[in-house]
Amino acid sequence: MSDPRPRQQDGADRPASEAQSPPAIELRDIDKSFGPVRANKNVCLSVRPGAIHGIIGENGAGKSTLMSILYGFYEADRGEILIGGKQTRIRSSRDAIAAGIGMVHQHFMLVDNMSVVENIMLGAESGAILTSSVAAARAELERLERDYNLDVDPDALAGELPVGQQQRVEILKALYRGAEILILDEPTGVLTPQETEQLFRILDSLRKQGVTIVLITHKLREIMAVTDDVSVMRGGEMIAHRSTAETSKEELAELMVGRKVLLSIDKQAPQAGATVLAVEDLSFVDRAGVPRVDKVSFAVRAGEIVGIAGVSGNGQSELLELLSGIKPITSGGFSLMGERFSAGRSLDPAAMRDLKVAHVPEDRLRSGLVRTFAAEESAILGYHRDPAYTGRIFMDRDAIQQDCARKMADFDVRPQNPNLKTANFSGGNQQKLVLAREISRDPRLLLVGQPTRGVDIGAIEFIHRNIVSMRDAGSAVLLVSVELDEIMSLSDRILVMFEGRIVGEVPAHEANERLLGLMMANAAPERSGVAG
Amino acid sequence: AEIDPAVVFDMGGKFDKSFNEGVFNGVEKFKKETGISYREFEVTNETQREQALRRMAQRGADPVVGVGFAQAPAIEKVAKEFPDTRFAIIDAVVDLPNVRSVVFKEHEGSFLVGMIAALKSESGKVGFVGGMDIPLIRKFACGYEQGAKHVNGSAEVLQNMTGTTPAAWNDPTRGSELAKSQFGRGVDVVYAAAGGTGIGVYQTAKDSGKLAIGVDSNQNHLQPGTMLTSMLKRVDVAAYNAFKDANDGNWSAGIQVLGLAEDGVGWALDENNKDLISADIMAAVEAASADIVAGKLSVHDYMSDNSCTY
Amino acid sequence: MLFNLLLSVDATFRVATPLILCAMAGLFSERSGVVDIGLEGKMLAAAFAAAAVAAVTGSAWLALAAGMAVSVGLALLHGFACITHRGDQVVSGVAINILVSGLTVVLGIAWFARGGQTPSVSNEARFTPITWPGAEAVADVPIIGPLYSELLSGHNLLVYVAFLIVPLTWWVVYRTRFGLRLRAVGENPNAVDTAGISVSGLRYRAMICCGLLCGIAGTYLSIAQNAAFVRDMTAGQGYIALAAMIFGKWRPVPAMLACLMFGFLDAIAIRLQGVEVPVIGPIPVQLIQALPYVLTVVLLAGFIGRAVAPKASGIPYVKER
Amino acid sequence: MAAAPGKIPRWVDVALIPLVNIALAFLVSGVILWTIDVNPLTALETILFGAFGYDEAIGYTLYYTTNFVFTGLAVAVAFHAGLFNIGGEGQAYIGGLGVGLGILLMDSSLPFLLILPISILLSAAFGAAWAAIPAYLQAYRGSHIVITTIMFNFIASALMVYLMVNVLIQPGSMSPESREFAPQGQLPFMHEVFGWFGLEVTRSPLNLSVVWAAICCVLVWAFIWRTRWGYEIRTVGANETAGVYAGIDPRRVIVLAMCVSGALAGFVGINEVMGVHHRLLLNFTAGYGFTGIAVSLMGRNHPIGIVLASLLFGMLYQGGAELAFEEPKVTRELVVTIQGLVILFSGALAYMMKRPIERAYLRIAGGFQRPAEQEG
Ligand SMILES: Nc1ncnc2c1ncn2[C@@H]1O[C@H](COP(=O)(O)OP(=O)(O)OP(=O)(O)O)[C@@H](O)[C@H]1O
Ligand SMILES: Nc1ncnc2c1ncn2[C@@H]1O[C@H](COP(=O)(O)OP(=O)(O)OP(=O)(O)O)[C@@H](O)[C@H]1O
Ligand SMILES: [Mg+2]
Ligand SMILES: [Mg+2]
Repeated sequence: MSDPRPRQQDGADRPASEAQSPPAIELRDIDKSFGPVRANKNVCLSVRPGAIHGIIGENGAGKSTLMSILYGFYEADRGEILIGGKQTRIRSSRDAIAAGIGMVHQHFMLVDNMSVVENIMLGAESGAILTSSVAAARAELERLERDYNLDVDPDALAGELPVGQQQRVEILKALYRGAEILILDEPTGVLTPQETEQLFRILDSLRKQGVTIVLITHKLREIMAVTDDVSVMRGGEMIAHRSTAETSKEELAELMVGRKVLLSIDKQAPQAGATVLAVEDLSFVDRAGVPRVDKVSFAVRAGEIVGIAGVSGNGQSELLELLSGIKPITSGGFSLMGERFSAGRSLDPAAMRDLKVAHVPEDRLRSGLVRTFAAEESAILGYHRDPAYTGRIFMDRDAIQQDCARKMADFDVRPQNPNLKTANFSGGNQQKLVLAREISRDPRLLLVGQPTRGVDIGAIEFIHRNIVSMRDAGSAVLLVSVELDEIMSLSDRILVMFEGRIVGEVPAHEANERLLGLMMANAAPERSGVAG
Repeated sequence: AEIDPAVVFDMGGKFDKSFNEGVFNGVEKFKKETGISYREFEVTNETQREQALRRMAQRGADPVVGVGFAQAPAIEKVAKEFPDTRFAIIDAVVDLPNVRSVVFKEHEGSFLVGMIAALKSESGKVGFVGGMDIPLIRKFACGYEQGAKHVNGSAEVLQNMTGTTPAAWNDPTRGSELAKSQFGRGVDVVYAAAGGTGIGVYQTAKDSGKLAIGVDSNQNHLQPGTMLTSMLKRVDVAAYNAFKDANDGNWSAGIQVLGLAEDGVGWALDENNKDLISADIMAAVEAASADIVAGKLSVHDYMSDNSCTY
Repeated sequence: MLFNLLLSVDATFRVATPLILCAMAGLFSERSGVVDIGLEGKMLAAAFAAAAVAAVTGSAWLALAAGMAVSVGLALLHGFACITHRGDQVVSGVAINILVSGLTVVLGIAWFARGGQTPSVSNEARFTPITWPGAEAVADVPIIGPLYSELLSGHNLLVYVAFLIVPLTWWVVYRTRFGLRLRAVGENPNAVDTAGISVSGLRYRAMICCGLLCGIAGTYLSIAQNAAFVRDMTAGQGYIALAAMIFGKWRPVPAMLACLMFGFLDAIAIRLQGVEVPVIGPIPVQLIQALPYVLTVVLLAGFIGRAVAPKASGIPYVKER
Repeated sequence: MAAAPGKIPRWVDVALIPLVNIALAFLVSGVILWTIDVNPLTALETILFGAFGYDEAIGYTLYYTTNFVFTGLAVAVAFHAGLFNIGGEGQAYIGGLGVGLGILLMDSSLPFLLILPISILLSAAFGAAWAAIPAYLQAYRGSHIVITTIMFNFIASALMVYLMVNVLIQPGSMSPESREFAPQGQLPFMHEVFGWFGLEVTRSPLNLSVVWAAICCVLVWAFIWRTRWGYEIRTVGANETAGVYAGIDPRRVIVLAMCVSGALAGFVGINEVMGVHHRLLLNFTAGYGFTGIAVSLMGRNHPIGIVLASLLFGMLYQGGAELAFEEPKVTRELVVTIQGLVILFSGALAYMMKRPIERAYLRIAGGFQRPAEQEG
């Protein structure tokens, strides 16, 4: 790879998005099958140069596949790709990079144990020996950071960065290679509102410099906010193109799902009952000696949903892991329906489950499911010792299968096949499977982390409705999410976490995005104080 | 009628540069002399011994020679099944009417080379490298030690064993390291009874300008000038005789104990090492040899009481 | 006593040399995401090829070239099975070990008719110890003398090569473009692929590095440390090297230290044989022979933290599930 | 371009492709044989006939198969927990030691029907104990299981040599072997078992442990896929974090899986010590533990696959020995070479012929259909 050329010079003497200039990207009749699955069916797409083009569609609609084809990660079975009006063969990512395409993948393509600089120069080094490449990369990185306001510590290990920062690294990677077309596949799925806002500012400044952007997202609000055009995919086909200015959220939702979707939930006022969970001065110090959860105190009552807002990495994950018995308590403790847990008393997730604490983990694939298991096996994870499923020695296959089929029917998991491998379900359906497993056991306390990450709007609606009906049935719910929309629409009370501490509490009806955003950055005036 | 002889080699394989190869040389010699070819098999695991012996007998082979003490249980079993087939086992005793057992007095041969080693040594320290710490090898070591002490009461005998897996018989690298460590401690003559491992011992002796003693067959030619001598164990003769006696109608079952007196063991002198063996050494060794044959000098056999006290 | 220690250290260098070369070879392979338990086989094949060529041509350098070529050939075969055809990497390694163990003897018998051994090669066709200038002269100076003349001087070329290979490996892995990509492809091949680099190409190159180094190791065994090929002469050293590489957590210098530690324990064990302990009497030989292995386990359990393998190692790279 | 994804029947995948792979291995072996003037076809016939042609041959083949089933299952169980157990060799060795010690103590006083179950337990216990130490070190101290199991193989052989030479050897014997077990300490041979039912079968080392191996296949299958311990093992093996989330202690699972693995490897001792040699001796494991790695992986870590792979290896061992016996030019090393080629082609290169064969199949199957279409 030659040295990454600053792109502005190209962009500067080129008139931005003229009507007569050829499309930046044109896809014609792209077709792609994975075995029996036809992921893309004769897909056509045309993207104006210098525009932000949104692509939406349900989970599994074929968006990622289409973009991976454009980026040369997969090769299409059929079809043509035109870049800047010129027919281009893209057989590998190398071809795509040469054609000026950069991509930020849905699942980041970073090497966790390498530094940011190393990740950025990978594949675009300036010579066989790294010393000079590192210097060049640093200089260019500084320039990019300045120009686009994208600062990251170049020496940090990629794996140790918060996701928002990781994403910046991905964007920097693309820019470093001189991308004139930037594809972002669900970039906001893991970002906080502030990070999302920042990302959009960056995209905006990129657009001004003449970069063409393709943005895949499930969030219609974002489509409406930043895109110029939008295309809708369903079942592998491209079914509609709209100019963003001439469409609405409702229309897009309907195009996507093929039916009307309720975009907000209406729920009754809470009927809060007895205190189920009382957390007192709970702390957790990690191996490096950093306090991750710092003297946290709060309570959750039966029949209410308490939401915990915060920028990811501020101790929410650890809090959930403490309460579900995965991590050991360092000091302080909590009581659960009168039973007290503290540093001395060793906890384990199995015992917590026996106390009817259910836990929907933040990362379903990392801890909530086993990819290689049949769905029915994943559907009993954590409850596999339950006498309903297992005798003294052998597990009761029929019971497990019937149980899974019932859950799948109740939660509309598709395809409704208990024997299908877990990995072969889409993200949304995997999430429903986890939720079904945890909710269907009538927990007294439900711990939920990021219930709708990467899930399409149809499924979000469904998941939200289920969480609310849990509450209405009298369960205590503790919800952790970085989606402020989600927190605000589901919670009865909202706690904000910052650097391991709870820095404030807001009743749901008083909450708004600005206030929560400020509190999450610990910049809000002390309002209601720490909840006791 | 012509006989249809067979030989079953043991795990070392017929090219192990010592024991099995000795047998191989013996039966090859028989083949060359008589033109009678023989069947052969090299076993690769414990179970194949019995299989191979039985298969030979079934095919009408006669006599069947089994090489090595490990074949004793298998010969015992198969010889009972085929009472009309003649068997010979080398290095072990199987007491059956159709089995000839040939065992050697390795301690006597080792005694002589131990004498030579001690007589030749300037440092008074001689070395021994064994393949694995098993009774047979201890028998070699014990005889060697007695021989060395016989000529030099204050001689020191350093002993090393190569390893504990079958690889120990084929590990020249480790043999070389063992020899180097002994040389480092002042040894200047080393005797190896370790199969293919010996190759490394001899090479190292040569590289370090020291002397080495071979084992089983005459290995003097391997490193002329370095090989002081070889302890001969005439398994080739034993195998040759088994075939020849059967062919000539002189077959006898029972135990044959081959020592110095029977020329079953000895030491090698040829053009490769004649310059290393002085007349004095020669005389001393010949005298001791005659004494042993005459029963005036007795060499303790490790196997007699499982210890090397003499 | 001190002199004895010195000799042990000296032996350590000799014993550790093939282990170090093999451990570095394994490091290249596993860092690229290809598990290689075929180090043993490659080393054995190289040992045979080197000894055969040395015996026939009388040239140590041609022998080295032959050893490396054969070993690279096998490394490419491993790559063909595991990279191109996504075969199981462990099975492929086992297959190569078994194949070589048989084939070297078959060819040896066919070519030299010495039961699978090659003829002994003369010193001219070997890598023999090199005496450094002045080694004799300073030998009697206390401390520095023996250190210089025994430890530093008097090894064969390949020993020095092995110890130079370690910093070289370090430099390649951490300071070059190839090394950067190598580390990346073993952790996350998707990242490499999307960066426009061929995953297979990189892995094949890593296999070639692995083959070259195993080739040197095998050549060392048969015509530097010894003077002939004997069947199965590697005697498990490939596995020990693999263990050392894991012990060193897939990093060059710690892996080298692990090899040295193993060589040292081995050298000590050799010198401990037959030593009598007061009161207890002679220690059984077998206990001493097991000592290096027992101590390795103890050290591993006591001081070395959890070793984390390159994340992608062992998993064939497939884009489309 | 890519044709519409056609249906490839299962038999192509499970039968045709493996057969083609083995055929390729024999083709390459054939070239080698041909260069040393051995007719490859005769050689193939000798191998097949020698492995399956008559009752004694089958006996030997199944005897080897028994060992491979035990060591293959051992590797597989550990593998399901995400552990790579290279220590099958040492565990088998120590398992055999357990059997031998037990029988030497019991055979004068206890009847066979008591000795048998105790021996099985002893082999399992000793094998498990030898695996438990590396497992403990991996689980609680973070030592890498591959290193520790390699080391434990060496330690096992040192221990065995010590015991055989210094403790268990028969006084005055040249050979480091224990005394022969009394009849009630011997597992009946299958030819004896058939004899009880009046069936005349040629003798072979095949003994009742083959039945135990078959039982173990079923037990392992049930254990891994039908019990909650198996469920926990598979969970930890596939995704350790998910295991922790589910309240499974990965450390205990590691120890459990390795103990089961070691116990299975230890059963080699039942076959070899109690079944065949009827005495303790050195090196009865003969590399079966190492071969178990290839067996398990070629059998995709599933008992059915392991049985098939074990049969293949049993065939190679027995048929190969027959080939070496019948053809003076074929040395045992050549047989090893052929084994290596078979593992290479049917194990490592298993997928090489997949694409071409499937394409060929589609072309042939399509060729039958097309004329019909044209007529219609
Ligand atoms: N690597 C793959 N191997 C096999 N099939 C795949 C692969 N990737 C995608 N598919 C198939 O392609 C279809 C489209 O998947 P894709 O990931 O493109 O969906 P998506 O629109 O990106 O969904 P999401 O919104 O969940 O990201 C899926 O239904 C799936 O069957
Ligand atoms: N190997 C496979 N074979 C067939 N279909 C698959 C396979 N893997 C995934 N799918 C299908 O892929 C679709 C989407 O899968 P995918 O892996 O893209 O999840 P996902 O949509 O990316 O999840 P998320 O968007 O939350 O990240 C589903 O419809 C699923 O049935
Ligand atoms: Mg996607
Ligand atoms: Mg997706």
